[in-house]
Amino acid sequence: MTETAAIPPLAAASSPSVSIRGLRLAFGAVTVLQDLDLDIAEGEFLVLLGSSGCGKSTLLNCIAGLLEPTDGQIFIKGRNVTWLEPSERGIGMVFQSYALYPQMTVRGNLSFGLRNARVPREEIDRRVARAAEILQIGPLLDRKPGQLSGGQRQRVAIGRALVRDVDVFLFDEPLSNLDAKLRTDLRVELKRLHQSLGNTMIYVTHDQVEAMTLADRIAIMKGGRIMQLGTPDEIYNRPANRYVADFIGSPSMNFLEGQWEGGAFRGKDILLPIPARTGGTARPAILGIRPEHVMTGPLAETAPLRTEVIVDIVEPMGADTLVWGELGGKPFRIRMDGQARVRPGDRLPIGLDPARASLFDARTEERL
Amino acid sequence: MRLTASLLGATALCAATAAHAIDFEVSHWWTSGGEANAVAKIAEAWEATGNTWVDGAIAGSGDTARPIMISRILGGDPMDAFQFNHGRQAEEMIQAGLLLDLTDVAEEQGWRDIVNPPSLLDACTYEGRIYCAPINIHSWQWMWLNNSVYEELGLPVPTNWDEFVDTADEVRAAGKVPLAMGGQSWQSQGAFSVMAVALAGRDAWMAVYGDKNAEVAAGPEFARVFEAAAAARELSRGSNVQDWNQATNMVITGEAAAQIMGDWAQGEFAMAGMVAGEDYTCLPGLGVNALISTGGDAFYFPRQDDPEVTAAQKQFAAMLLSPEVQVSFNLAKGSLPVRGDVDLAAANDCMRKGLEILAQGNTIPDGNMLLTPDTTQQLNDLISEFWATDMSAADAQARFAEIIASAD
Amino acid sequence: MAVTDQAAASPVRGASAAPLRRPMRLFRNLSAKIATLPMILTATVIFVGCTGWTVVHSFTSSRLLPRLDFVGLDQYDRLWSTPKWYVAIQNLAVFGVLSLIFSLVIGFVLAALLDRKVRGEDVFRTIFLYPFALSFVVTGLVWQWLLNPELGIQGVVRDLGWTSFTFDPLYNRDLVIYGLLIAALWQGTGLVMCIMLAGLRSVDDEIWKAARVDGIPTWKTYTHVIIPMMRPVFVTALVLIASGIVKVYDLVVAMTQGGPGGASEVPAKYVMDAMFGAQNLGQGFAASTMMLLSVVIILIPWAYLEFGGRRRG
Amino acid sequence: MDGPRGPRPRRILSRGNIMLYGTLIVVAIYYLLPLWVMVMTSLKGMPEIRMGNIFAPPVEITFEPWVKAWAEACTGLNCDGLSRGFWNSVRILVPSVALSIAVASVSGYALSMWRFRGSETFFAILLIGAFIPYQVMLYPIVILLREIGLYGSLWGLVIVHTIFGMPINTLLFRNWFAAIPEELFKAARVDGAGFWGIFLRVLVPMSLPIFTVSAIIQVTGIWNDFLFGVVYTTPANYPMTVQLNNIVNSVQGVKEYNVNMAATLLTGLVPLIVYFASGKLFVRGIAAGAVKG
Repeated sequence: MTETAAIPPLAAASSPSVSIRGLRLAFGAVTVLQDLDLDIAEGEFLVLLGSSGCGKSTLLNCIAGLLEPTDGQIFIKGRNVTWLEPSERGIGMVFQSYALYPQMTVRGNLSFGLRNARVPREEIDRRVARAAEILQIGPLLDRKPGQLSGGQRQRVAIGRALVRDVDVFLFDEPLSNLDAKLRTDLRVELKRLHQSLGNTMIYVTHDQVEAMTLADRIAIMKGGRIMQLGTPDEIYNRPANRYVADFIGSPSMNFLEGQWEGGAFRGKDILLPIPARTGGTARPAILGIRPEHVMTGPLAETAPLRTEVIVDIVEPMGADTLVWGELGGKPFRIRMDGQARVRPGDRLPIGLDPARASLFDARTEERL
Repeated sequence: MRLTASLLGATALCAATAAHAIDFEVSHWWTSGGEANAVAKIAEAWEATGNTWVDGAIAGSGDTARPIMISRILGGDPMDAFQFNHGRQAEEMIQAGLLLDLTDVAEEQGWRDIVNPPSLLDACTYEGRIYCAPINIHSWQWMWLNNSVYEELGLPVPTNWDEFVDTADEVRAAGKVPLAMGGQSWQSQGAFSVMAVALAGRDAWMAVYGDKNAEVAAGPEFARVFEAAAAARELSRGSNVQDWNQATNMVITGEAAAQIMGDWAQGEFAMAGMVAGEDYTCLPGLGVNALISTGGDAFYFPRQDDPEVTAAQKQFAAMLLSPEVQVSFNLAKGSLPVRGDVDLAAANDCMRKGLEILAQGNTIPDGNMLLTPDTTQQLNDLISEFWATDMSAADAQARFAEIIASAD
Repeated sequence: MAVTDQAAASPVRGASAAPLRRPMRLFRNLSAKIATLPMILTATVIFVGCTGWTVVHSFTSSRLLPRLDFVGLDQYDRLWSTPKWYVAIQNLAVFGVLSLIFSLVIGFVLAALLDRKVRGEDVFRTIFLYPFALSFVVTGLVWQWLLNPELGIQGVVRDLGWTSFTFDPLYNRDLVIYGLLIAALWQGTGLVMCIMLAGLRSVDDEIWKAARVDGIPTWKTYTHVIIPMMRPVFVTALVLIASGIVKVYDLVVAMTQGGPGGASEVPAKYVMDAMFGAQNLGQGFAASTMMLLSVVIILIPWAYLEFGGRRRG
Repeated sequence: MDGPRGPRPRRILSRGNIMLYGTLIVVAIYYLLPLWVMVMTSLKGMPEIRMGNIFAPPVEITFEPWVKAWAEACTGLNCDGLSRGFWNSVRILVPSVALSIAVASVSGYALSMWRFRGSETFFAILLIGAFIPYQVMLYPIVILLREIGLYGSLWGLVIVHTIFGMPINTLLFRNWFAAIPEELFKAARVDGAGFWGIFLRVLVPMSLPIFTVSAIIQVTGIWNDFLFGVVYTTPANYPMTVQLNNIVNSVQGVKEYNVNMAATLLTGLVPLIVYFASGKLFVRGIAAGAVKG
């Protein structure tokens, strides 16, 4: 009993806001979350990123208390909340479909949680007014959700979490139902909100742009496991495995198959010396290079490795141009400057920088 | 003298309980015009004693009323009295001790001596105790004919079944239905039974219905009955009605010439202002065998804990057999009184015929006393199917014999 | 000790301190369990309990009153040697199949017609639906009268001069079941139509656009695209119609009382006749057990498919 | 029949339109015919009914059948027509509808949002129960009601109506609530609403259509009930249908079709009014209650 109640032993320098220990969730024979451990620091913005079905929303629901884990524990502010009701956990949650109560006014929506907690009337009014001011929804307070636009609805949904004055904000793909322009605007607002409030926020998304722009740290999930937990920079530049490397970045990373031995990667048509991060023997390996890290033009001349790509398709995108070619018998993508003039059939000289490449074990797919 | 004594007894009972007037709920299915009129006579007499009559009438014959009555009794909130065809229907409730024992009332009132025929009281008796109060005698064995139909055709009104069959073609030719028959199964079965008594004779009928003798049921006497019934079903083609009194109404209005129906049909003729012997003719035993069955209605009393209610129930039972009620009720209902010592001065032609037959002792028990409801239901199903289809007389007889063989 | 320390040390916001172990399974969702108690009691005590009571008593010789003197399978022997029972199940089969087909077809066609942006849709819909507000007794009464040979449709047509016209299903043994069907459809198709209409409305408009672009004829769009998409709607309609069919009793009693000559007997009426007419409860219970058995055989696989595998979340 | 759905310029008298409206009108006549006959017959005198065409409007309009059906027709000894049972029916109807809807809606809510081990099994039993002829359960329920001391009381009848209305109404509510976005339910939980809070403050206010459907089904069923009304109560509480049955089934000489029809219409009036008044809500409710599953 005392064991389960103890403060998590992994406590870092600053005590974590949310701690997850050995979390497992199974529906019958299907395991959705497997033995997760995660610490989220006070005031941190953590993004759970992954494709659909990876367990990210499930994890969020477990933290919220909407799903009861099969095993393991969850601590919020050092308190074991594993079997507490969602409302007792000090969390606020924002949903993809906004989940506003259609028959209540905006004011009613914002104050519902407070009324349930029997907060005094004046206090409710004060907090609603404050949230409305922060989110600039003051004029909408007496409307019904049906009369609001998508962006306004999502603000109200955020406001609903805001008024409750919680420790942790949970976001379940809050921007997915909005159109692209609005999504960008609200993203910025969310970031600003986080900066001004300083609350811990856990944010689920499948959109890597959102993840990269918002997160202090990103947890990339797959099959109920966390594949990598790190800052956006780490995730982007030092993916822990091939899955993460492939998942992050658009267009996604180029992969070349080959052999790693003696401090160099040897693939078809290429040989790239790479400083060994791990010792060990020679083994089959995969070299990953992001399209934007491929050097072209004059820069290519200076690169440690130079080769050529035959251009297949050119996709001009304004700011940059995406070139599809072939290297070592595999499709190879290169992101070039928007002004680049390339035509299909061209032989394009390129350069590769081992410092910006990632190397993975072909068998385990882990980073070498 | 005895009459006076019993009257005094009844009055004494009245006096004893009048102080505590109670709401007395009576369930019955007497809802047609003549029936309601008759039941009103009982209610009047009852309310005259200072008690209140709560009417629990449910239309739609016993099949609708029965689940209600049994549910009420099973549910422990019974009515105070309910109408049942006396016979074997209530046996089980008596066995289960759900019904009030009326033996003391019966002895005090001398029912054993006044009820005629005594078989009526036998039907109320179970292991020597009396559980119901018979109220009237109904007999099935009647054929009703509209005189004007025959007068219009210039024919004499038939005096027996054979004459009726002989003239049927002419009736049909005049666009009228010779024999009215409602669609409910009990009607065709009843008519069949009437024909059986009349055509096969008392002994054969008793052998089949009383002794459940399947050989007789398959024998030549009943073969004749089935042949006659086959003929009768042809005569009834075109009577597209369901209820018995709609069929009676066809006779009253002259749409049909005749109907085989129990004496309760008389109430309908009376309500229509027709006079027996002048406007319509009745032939007991189809004019062949002047026998009548002595079925009838009786009241049963669910056992209740409240002694006041029990007293009222006994008071009610006594009242039912009082001469006044017997006369007024039976005149309205068209049935015969259960006691032979009352004077039905107002009785009409048909009732007199019935009383005469009764006095001569030419009676047979009612089918309900001899057969279980289960067997009756099977017979109903068979005869109504026979009546509505072209089933051959021989096939029908074979199935009839089977049912009789398995009857208990 | 740890409990109180923990609770004191942490900034508890909620009313209660954190429970430190998994709550007992029985007490999870306690409110939900308490709230569903009436349903659970109905399901167990009434539907299972009373049905069990009935099944048990079907092996007894109960007559007027339920009694526990067992007679084995006697009641079933008797049941399966009674011609009326065969007529009843045969009628139910014919009536059931026909009314299922006609209800679904008519209901769907009416819904499809109304779904074509008809002017006065509300009026039509109300007209088709109103009979559902009337009981079977009333329905039976009205149609009994409309089908009365002298006063009803037949009589009227004959009065118009077509003297050989015959339409008297209620007095014809071979047609009586269709007479019942006419009335039953009149009463019940409105609801089916309503359900179908709701189903059609839930179909995405883009499906229609796609079908139009692909040049698929309207009827084919219905048969190949729309109807398969409406599976849950058909299931609901099916359950509603089927449960009505099995229980059909009032209508028969009101219209024909099983006649002419037992030609329109149905199992539910057989049960009622046995229980209350013949005062043979055991026989009635045996017949109802057979009815129940067939329902269960049909429904259990469906219920399993429908509710067994799925889970929310 | 040709031409796809959707707004498209169509000539008013196109072949398709004629067939469409023609079919609808013919079918509408089939549905209206009985009502027409009922109304017309109830306004005729008996002689006219005997002579005339049942479809023809009355030559001489009389309201006597209505008066008789309402205030004069006899049930046994009580000759006060349907009026006798009307208020009884209302007294049975109101608590029965209220309780059955309350129970069914809560059950449907729990089944769709708070599933627990076995809840689906109970529901499946309930649905199978919908197929059991209720005559079968007549006696066992009598015994049950006796044991809990409610036999013969109004509340006993209310419970019986609640029980037999439960399968279909629970199904409807369950489907309706299942169609409500789960996130709304989650949001309410995060907002601290419990089982009842979510139900009463979030779901009920947005569920008017399904409550309408359920109310209509229950009003119709309970108002039209005859069997339970007589089996589980005493004459003091007999509903209006008992009088209707008595008027319709006890023939006083001739069948008074006009009185029968007037009585029928009078009895059907309450459910009919509820129908007409509910309008589109019914279809909307049916849509959500039936389409999802």
